[in-house]
Amino acid sequence: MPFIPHTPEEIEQMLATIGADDIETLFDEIPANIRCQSLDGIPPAASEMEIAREVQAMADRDAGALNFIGAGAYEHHIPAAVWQLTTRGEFYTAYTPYQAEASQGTLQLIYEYQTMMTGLTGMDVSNASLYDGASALGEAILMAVRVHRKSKSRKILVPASLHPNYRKAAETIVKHQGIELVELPIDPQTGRIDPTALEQYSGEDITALAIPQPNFYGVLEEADELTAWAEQNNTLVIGVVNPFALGLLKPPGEWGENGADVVCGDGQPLGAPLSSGGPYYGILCCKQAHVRQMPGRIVGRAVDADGKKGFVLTLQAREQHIRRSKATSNICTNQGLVVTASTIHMALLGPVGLRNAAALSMANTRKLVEKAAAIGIAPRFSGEYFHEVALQLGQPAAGVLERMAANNVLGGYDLGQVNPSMADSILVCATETKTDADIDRFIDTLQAAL
Amino acid sequence: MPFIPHTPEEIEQMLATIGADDIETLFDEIPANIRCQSLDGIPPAASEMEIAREVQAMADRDAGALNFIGAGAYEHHIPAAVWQLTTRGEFYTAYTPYQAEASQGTLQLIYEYQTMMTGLTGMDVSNASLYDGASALGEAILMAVRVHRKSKSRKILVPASLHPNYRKAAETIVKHQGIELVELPIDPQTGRIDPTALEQYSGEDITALAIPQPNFYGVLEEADELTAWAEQNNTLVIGVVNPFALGLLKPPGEWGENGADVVCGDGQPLGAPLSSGGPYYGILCCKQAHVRQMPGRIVGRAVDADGKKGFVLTLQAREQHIRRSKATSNICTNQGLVVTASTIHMALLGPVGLRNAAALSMANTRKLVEKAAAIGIAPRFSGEYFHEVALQLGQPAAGVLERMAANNVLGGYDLGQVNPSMADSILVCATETKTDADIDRFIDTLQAAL
Amino acid sequence: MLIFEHATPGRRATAQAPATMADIDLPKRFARKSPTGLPEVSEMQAVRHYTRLSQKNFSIDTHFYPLGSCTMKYNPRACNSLAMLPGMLNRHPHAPLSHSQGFLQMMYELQEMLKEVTGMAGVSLTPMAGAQGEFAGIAMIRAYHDSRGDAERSEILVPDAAHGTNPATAIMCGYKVREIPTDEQGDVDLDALKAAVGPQTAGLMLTNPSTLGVFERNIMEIARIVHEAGGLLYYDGANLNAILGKVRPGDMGFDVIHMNLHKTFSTPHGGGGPGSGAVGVAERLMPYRPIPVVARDGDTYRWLTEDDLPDSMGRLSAFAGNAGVLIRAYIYMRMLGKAGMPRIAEFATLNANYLEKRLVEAGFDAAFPQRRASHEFIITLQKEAKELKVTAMDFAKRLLDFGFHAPTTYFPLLVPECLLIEPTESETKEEIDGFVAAMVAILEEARNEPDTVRSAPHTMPNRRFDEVSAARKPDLRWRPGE
Amino acid sequence: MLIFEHATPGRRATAQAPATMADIDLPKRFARKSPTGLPEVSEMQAVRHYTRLSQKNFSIDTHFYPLGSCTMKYNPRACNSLAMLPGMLNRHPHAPLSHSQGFLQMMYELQEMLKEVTGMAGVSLTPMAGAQGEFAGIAMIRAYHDSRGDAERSEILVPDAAHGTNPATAIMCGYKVREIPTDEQGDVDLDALKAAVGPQTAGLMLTNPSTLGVFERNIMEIARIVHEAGGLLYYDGANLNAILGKVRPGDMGFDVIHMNLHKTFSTPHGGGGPGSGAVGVAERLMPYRPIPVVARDGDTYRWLTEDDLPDSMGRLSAFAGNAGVLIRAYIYMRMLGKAGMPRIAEFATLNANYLEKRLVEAGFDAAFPQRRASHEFIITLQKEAKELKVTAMDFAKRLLDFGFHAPTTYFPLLVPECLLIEPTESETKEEIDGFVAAMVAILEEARNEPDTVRSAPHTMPNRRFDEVSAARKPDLRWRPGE
Ligand SMILES: Cc1ncc(COP(=O)(O)O)c(C=O)c1O
Ligand SMILES: Cc1ncc(COP(=O)(O)O)c(C=O)c1O
Repeated sequence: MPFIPHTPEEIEQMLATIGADDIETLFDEIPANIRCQSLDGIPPAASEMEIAREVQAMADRDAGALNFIGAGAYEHHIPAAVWQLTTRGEFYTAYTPYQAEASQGTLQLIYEYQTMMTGLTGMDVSNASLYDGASALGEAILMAVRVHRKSKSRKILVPASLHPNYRKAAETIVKHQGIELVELPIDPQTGRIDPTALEQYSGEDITALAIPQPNFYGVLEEADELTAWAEQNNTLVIGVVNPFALGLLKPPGEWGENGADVVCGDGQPLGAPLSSGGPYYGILCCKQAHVRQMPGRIVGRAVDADGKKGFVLTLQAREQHIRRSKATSNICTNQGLVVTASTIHMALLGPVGLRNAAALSMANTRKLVEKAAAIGIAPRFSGEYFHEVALQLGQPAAGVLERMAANNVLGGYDLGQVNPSMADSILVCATETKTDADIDRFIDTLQAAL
Repeated sequence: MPFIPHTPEEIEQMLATIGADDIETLFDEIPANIRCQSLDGIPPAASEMEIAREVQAMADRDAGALNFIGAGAYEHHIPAAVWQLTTRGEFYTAYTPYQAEASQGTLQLIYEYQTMMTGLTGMDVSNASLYDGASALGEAILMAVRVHRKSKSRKILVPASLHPNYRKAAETIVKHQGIELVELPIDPQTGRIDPTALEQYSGEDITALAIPQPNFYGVLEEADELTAWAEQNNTLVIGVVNPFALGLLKPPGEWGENGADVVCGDGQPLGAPLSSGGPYYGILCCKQAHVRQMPGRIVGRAVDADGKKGFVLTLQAREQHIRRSKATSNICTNQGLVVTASTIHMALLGPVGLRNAAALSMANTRKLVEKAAAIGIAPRFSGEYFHEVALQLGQPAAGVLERMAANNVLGGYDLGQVNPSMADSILVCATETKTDADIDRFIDTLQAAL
Repeated sequence: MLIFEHATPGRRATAQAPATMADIDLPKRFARKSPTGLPEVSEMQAVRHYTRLSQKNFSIDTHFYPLGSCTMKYNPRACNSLAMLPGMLNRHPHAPLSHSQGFLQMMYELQEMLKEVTGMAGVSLTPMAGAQGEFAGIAMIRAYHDSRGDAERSEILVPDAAHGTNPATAIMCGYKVREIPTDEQGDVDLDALKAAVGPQTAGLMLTNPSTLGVFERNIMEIARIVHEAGGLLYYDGANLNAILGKVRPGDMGFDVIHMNLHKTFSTPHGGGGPGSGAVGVAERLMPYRPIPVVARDGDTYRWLTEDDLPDSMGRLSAFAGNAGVLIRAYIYMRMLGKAGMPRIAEFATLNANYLEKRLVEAGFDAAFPQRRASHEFIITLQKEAKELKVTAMDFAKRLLDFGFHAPTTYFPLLVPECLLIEPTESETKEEIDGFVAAMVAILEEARNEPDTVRSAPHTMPNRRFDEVSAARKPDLRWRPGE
Repeated sequence: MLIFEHATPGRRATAQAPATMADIDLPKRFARKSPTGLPEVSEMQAVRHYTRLSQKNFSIDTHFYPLGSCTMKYNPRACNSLAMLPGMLNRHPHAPLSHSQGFLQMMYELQEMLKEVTGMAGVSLTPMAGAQGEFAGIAMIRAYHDSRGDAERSEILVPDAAHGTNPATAIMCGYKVREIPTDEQGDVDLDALKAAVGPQTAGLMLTNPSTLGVFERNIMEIARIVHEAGGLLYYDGANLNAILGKVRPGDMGFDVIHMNLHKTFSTPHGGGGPGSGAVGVAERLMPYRPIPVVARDGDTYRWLTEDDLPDSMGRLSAFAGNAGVLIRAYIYMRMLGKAGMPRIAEFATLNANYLEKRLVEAGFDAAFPQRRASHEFIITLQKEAKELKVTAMDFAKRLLDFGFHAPTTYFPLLVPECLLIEPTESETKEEIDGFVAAMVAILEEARNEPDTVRSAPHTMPNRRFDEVSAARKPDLRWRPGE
C-alpha cells in the first residue's frame, strides 16, 4: 500500500480499539446510494521506478531548446545551493508557521525576505508573498481601493504596456467589486505609456495608476514623471516591477516625490526556475501607512517570555482565518517554498551579484539587437529597454518562430498574440545566461527562418 | 574570490594582528628559488553558471543509451529519498566521526549499516566500508593471511570465475607481502569453478579459497561444496558476493558447515549509481573471532557518562592512526557517504523490496535469454545464473556491440577483453529496471547487429 | 542571528555572478542610486545560515504534524526529484506546442484523473491555492447566473463551521454572506437552511466532511434545497482526503468544487505554500472554467484559451498556475493508482477514529462523540480550561516539547477550546500511540504542575511570544545599523 | 531509536519495489532461507528517521570544523548537483568510448590541471583515497627500483611526525620503516636523515608542510640527501592546500606524490569518505602509473590499460576509482581557475596565522612559536594539563558545547596535549574570532570551574563515552529482540 504503513495486525488492533468490524464500517454515515464505485479512469499504481522513467521521457520530450522567450518569465542562473537547501525536509515539508516556537526557521527566513524585498523596492513593508505577479496586481488594486478611501471612482488606470495576462488576471480578480480598469494606450513610437493619453485624465478622480517597470515590451517607463502626475492628481501609484531589474533600476519607493504606494511584481526572476509558469510568487510591498490593508501573511519580530527575540506571524487581524468576510483578501496558502528559495537566492547573489547579472542581461540584449541590426532587423520601439526588446521582423512572426523552434531555438514571444497589429513582431530576451555563441546562434537561426 | 570570504579591510586587520606586511610574507619560509610561477595550464575561473553549462553538455554527450552492461556494476532503481537525504549537509559535509558526541548521526547510521550488512551476509561483524569490491578482496586476503596463522603457504586460491579486475587489484595489493594468488580454472561447460581442479589442491597448505557468488559470468557457484572442501582442508573461505543477490541467495555465513570466514564484495548495487565506476564501497564482514584482524573503521555501541547509550568508533587499536606500521591496513578515509546512501537504500527496500527486486532481475534476465534463444543465441555456460549471463554470438562480439551502441543500446560486456577464447561472447544483465519493451529492443538491436 | 548580521561590506559569493559589471548605458533617470540592502555574505555563510535555520522547523520529515484541515501527510521524495528534472524546470511557459507535448500530456492526464476521482465533468488546473479555487468557483457561479439573466442572486450561504476563506471569497466575488448554523450533531441545520434560501441565493459553500471532522449526512437533502431555490452548490475540497474513492462530490450533487492538491495529493507546501486549488465543474458550468485548460486533439495536446472558452470566468495568473505543484500531484496520483485512492480515505479515517477513541478513553472530550470521525476530529478542552485553567493553546504548546507539532487550535470557531486533529494515513500506529501518551502526560501535568503546561514550550528555540505587543508595534524588517 | 526499532513485521515502503516476487526457479541449494534482517519500515519512517539522525551531526554546512590535516572547507553545492546530473550518474564504467567522450574529456582535463598545479609529469586518478595513493606511490618506487635490478632497497624512511598511513603503507608494500626524528624547529633532523640513508633506502615519505603545521625549509637538502643515496622522494599531499600555486612538489624534487582531492579540491567526504588519492609522478616513474589513465588521441579520449602501460604498478579498483569524486574536484578546480589556486593557499595560510596569533595572544602555547604557520598549526595544552588538570581532550569536548567542531587532537603524536587546528580559507574572520572567544572562555572555565570542562560536552545528544568498555566488549550490531 503506497505511503500507508499499516500492517494487517495493526489494522485489527486499531479496529478493535474503535470497536468496528472493518474499515468500511467507518464510512457508514455516508449515504449508501451515493457511494462511488471503482475508479476505472485511474491507471493502476506505478512504482517509483516506473513513474520515474515515464516522467523522464516526458521531460526529455520538451527539453533541449535554447530559449530567448521572456514575456514575464525569465531564465536566470540559480545557484545550486538554492534548491538544495530549499528542498531540505525541514523547509520543504513544513507548512504555514502557525506554531511560532516550532517554526523559527521559516519565520526568520520570511522576516529576512521581507527585509530584502523592502530594500529592493525601496518600500516600507513587504508581505510574505502572494500567488504570482498577475494576481498580485489584482490584490494591489483591491488594496489601493481600500486605502484610498477619498477616491470614489474606483477607476484604475492600467496601461496597455502592462503584461496582457496581468491585466486579464487583475480584471478577473477585481471586477466583482465595482472597480473599473481603464486602459491607457501606449505611444506606438516609444513603446511606453502615451503621456498625452494620461494627460486626459488630469483632474479626474482616479483611484490608482499602475506603472510597469520595465513594461511588457521591455521598455523603461518614465516612472518619475508618471508618479509626479499621480501625486498631482491625488492618485495612488501601483508599481509593477521585475525585481531582478531593481538591481539597476530606480526602486519604486523613490519614484516621483514620495514613491509608489503599493508595489507588486513576480518574484520568479529571483530564484524560481521557469518551470512551465509556476510556482513563482507574487511580491507585494507598500508604504507603512497602508500595512493594515495589506493582504497575505506578514512576519514580525517579537519577544518571548524570556525576553529573547524571535519571529511570529503578525497583524493577523487582516486575514481570513480571523476576519472571515471582512478580511483584506481570501488568501490563505501562499508561495512559501518559492519565497524560501528566493531568499536564499538573494543572499547568494548579494547586491553586487544582482547588479552585475542585471547589467549583463541588459548588455546581452543590446548585443543581440546590434547583431539583429546587421541582418536588417530593428527594434519596434524607440524607448530605452532593459533586458527585453520587441523586434520587428517584417513578416508574420508566428511562422518565423515556428521555423526557429524547428531548429531548437525558441526565438521569442509572438506579439501578434497580444495585438494583431504587432503580428510581425517578437519579444526577445537575452539574460545573463546567454553567451556570445548563443546570441550568434539566435541570429543565424533567425536569419535562416526569415 | 570564489569561496573566500575575506574583504580588503579584514585582510588588513588580520595582517596587522599577525604583524605581516602582506600575505606573501607568510610564505617567506619557502625557499625563493623553488616558488612557482603562474599556473598557465589552468583555465581562468568559470562561474557556477558557466561550468554548469559545460558539464551539462559533457553529461549529455554520454547519455541516452539503454544499458545492459553489468560486469561488476549494476543499474538498479534507487529511491529518490536516498540521495536527497544523503546529500543533506549534515551527512554530506561531515567527516570521519572522531568527535563521537558531535557525530551521533553518522555513527548510529554506520551501526545500522553494520547490522544490515551482517544480516545480509549472515556474518558476525561488518566494518564501516572499504574502497570498493576489488580492493576489499585484497584486504580480505591480507586479513585471511593474518587470521590463519597456522597456514604458512600464503597461497590463496583465486578462481578464474572471479571478476578479472578484482583479481588484478587483489594481486596489486597483496603481492608485496609474499602472498601467492593461485588461479583455479573454470569448467568451460558450466562456467563455474572446476571441481576437479580444486581437488588437486586437497591436502595442500592453502591459506584461503575465494568463492565468488554469483561469479563474474553470472553463474552460481556450488558454494556449499566449495566451502566444505575448504573446511576439510583447513582453508579459510573468502566469500565475494553481490549483496543485492543476497536478497535471494544463501548468505555466505551459511555456506558449508560453518560459513565463510571473511566476506567481501561491492556495495554498489545497494544504492550507488553507476557513476562511471565510483564512488562505490567495499563490503567487509567476518566471523566474530577475526574482528581484531579486520581493517577499516568499526562503530560500536557505548554508554556515556549519564549511562545513556550512543555510538563511537571502536577497536581503533587496529588502525593506522594508532598502530601505524603495525596496523591491519593503511586505510583511513573510506566511502562513508556511499554507505550512508546504502543504509538508507536498504531501509527503504526492506526485506521484501530487496527480494522482489532481486527476483525480478533474475526473471528479466531469463526472459532475455529465452528471447535470445528465439533468434538463435544461446548462453555460453550451462550453470544456473542469477541476473547476468554470458551469451555466445558466433561472431566477434566487439563488432556486434559497436553496432548495437550505434543504436544506443549498450548490449553487454565483451568477454574477449578477459579471454581471447571468449571473443565471440558477451556478458549481459537485465535488472529490475528493464521492461519487456527494453528486452525486446535489446533483441531487435542485437539481431540487427549480428 | 539574521543573515544581515553575518554580512560584511564587500563580501561576495563570487562564483554566483558575473565578475564585473557589463558596460551598459542606462540613462541616469532610470538608474538606481540607493543600495539594495541585500546581504553581503560568502556562499558558505549563506549555506550554513540557512541550513541551521531550517533545523529550527518542525516538519513532516522530522515530526508528527497532525494539523487539522491541512493534511500534513508524507510528501514522496520522488515527486520532488522528478518535478525538478532539468527538462521540467527549464520549460518556458510560452514554449511552443512543439516543445510542450510532454508537459501538456501530463497536465491533460492529471485533469482526467481529477475528473474521475471527483465525478465532475471538467477540470481546470489553473488556480494556485484552495482560496483561489474558491474564487474561481464562486465567480463561475456568478457567471452562470449572469448568463441566464438571473442577476438578482446576491447571497452566498456559508455554514458557520466554514473555513475563513469561504466567506472571504464570497465577498471578493461581490456577494453577501449569510451564515447557516450547525446543529448539535455537527450537521448543517436544515431548518435554518430552508429558511435562508430564496431567489437571492446564488449558492451554498460546503466542506464535506466538514471542518468539524464529520460527514454531512444530509448532503442530498441540502443539495435538493439549494438547487430547488435556484442556487448552485460549491464544494470546498480541503477535506477530499477523507472520501477519496469513497464518495465523489459530483455524485453528492455539487456543481463546482475546488481541490487542494497540496493536501489530498501531497505536494509539499513548505512554509506556507505553494498549493494548487484546481477546480472541477458540472456540465452546466463547463463554459465558465478558468483558463487556460489543456485539451487533446487526437495525439496532440494544446491549451484552451479565451478563443476556445469565451465565457470563461477569466485568467487567474500570468501563465497556467503552479505547474511544478501539478507535476508533483500527477506523480503522486500515478504512484497511488486506482487501488490506492480509496485506501487513502480508508487509512486516514482509520487513523483518525483510532486516535479519537484512544483520546476519549484517556479522558478527553470529543466534540462530537456520537459521530464517526472522518479523517480528522475535534477534541474540546473546555473542561480542562475551566477546571484546571489549562487551555487548548497550553496543550498545543506543551505538545511541542514532547516532539509533536500541535494540531490546529481554535478552529473551527464554534467549538470552544478545540484541537482539530488530523493524523493522516501516512502515520504509523506507534506514532499515534506516542501522541496519545504525550496528551495523557500533559493532562497529568495539567493536574499536578499546571504552570509547566501554561508556560510551555520549554525546549524550543523560543518560549511563548508576546504576540500582542508584536502586533501593536510591528517590527517587520531589519534595518541597517541595528 | 534505531531504524530496527521503528520496524514492524509486514510493513513496507511499497512504492520502492516490485509488488510481488517474480516467478523464478532458483534451485534450493542456492536459495536463502534465513531472514535478511533488513528493517521493515514505511518510506516516511525511513525519511524521518534519517533526517533526524542527520541533525545530530556537526558538519561544515552547520559548524566551523577546524579539523587539522583534514581541510574541512566549503564544499560547493554546484559540484554536487552537476556530478549528480542523470547523464553523469547513469554512465556505466564499461560504456563504450562512443558513449564516454564527455566523461573522459573531463578526466583528461583534470589530469592536466593536476599536473600543472603539482609540477609532475603524469597523473593517475585511480587511487580512491590518500592512503591508496600512498600505496600506489610506494609501489611505484618499488617497481622503479626493481626495474633497475636494484632489489636490495628495503627501507622507507618516515619522519616521526608523519601520518599513520605513511608507515602503514610502507609495510603493505613490503618495506621496513625507519623513523626520522624532527628537530626543535619542526624540521626533519638532517643529521639523523644523513645517518639513516644508505643503499637500503628505497625512499623517504614526506608531508610538506608537515603535519606539524610548518613548511619543511630544508626540502632541497633533503631531496639531495635521499636522491644521492639512490632513494626516491614521496610527497604526501594531504597538506597541498597550504602551498597551492605557491610551490609545487615537482619543483621541490619529489618523484611521486599523492593528492587528497577530497581535501585540497573540496569534494565532500561525508561521514568518512569517499576521497580520491590521485597520484602524480616524475618522468622516470611514468611507466609505473596505476591504471587506468585517460589519454587523448587527437580529438578523442581513451583509457590506457595494461596493454599501454605493461609496467604499471597495477590496478587498484574494479574500474577507475572514485569517478564521482573526481568530477566534483574537476568542477571545483574550474571554478577556482588559475587565479584562484594560489589564493587558496594564501587565505588558508592567512587564516591559520591569524588564528594562531590570536590564540597565542590569549595565552595559549604554540608548538612552534618561532615558525610561520602553514595552513594549520599546533597549540599544545601541556601547561594547562599540568597546572589545571584540564587536557586537550577536555578542551576539544567543551568546544562542542560552544558550537565548534574540535580540532584534531593528539596528532601528531610527538607534541603532547596538542590541538592541530586548520581553519581553511573559506572561514570568515568573524567565525575565527568566535572560535578564539570560545577558547578563551574555556580557558577561563578551566581556571574557575574545571569540572565543567572536564565533564564536557553538556549540550550534545550524548555526554562523554566510556570508550574503553566499548572496545573491551564490542557491541557492533543490533540483534532482533533486543
Ligand atoms: C476547509 C478549508 N477550506 C479552504 C482552505 C483554503 O485553501 P488554501 O489554503 O489552499 O487556499 C483551507 C486551507 O487551509 C481549508 O482548510
Ligand atoms: C597527512 C596525511 N596523510 C595521509 C592521509 C591519508 O589520506 P586518506 O585519509 O585520504 O586516505 C591523511 C588523511 O587523513 C593525512 O592527514
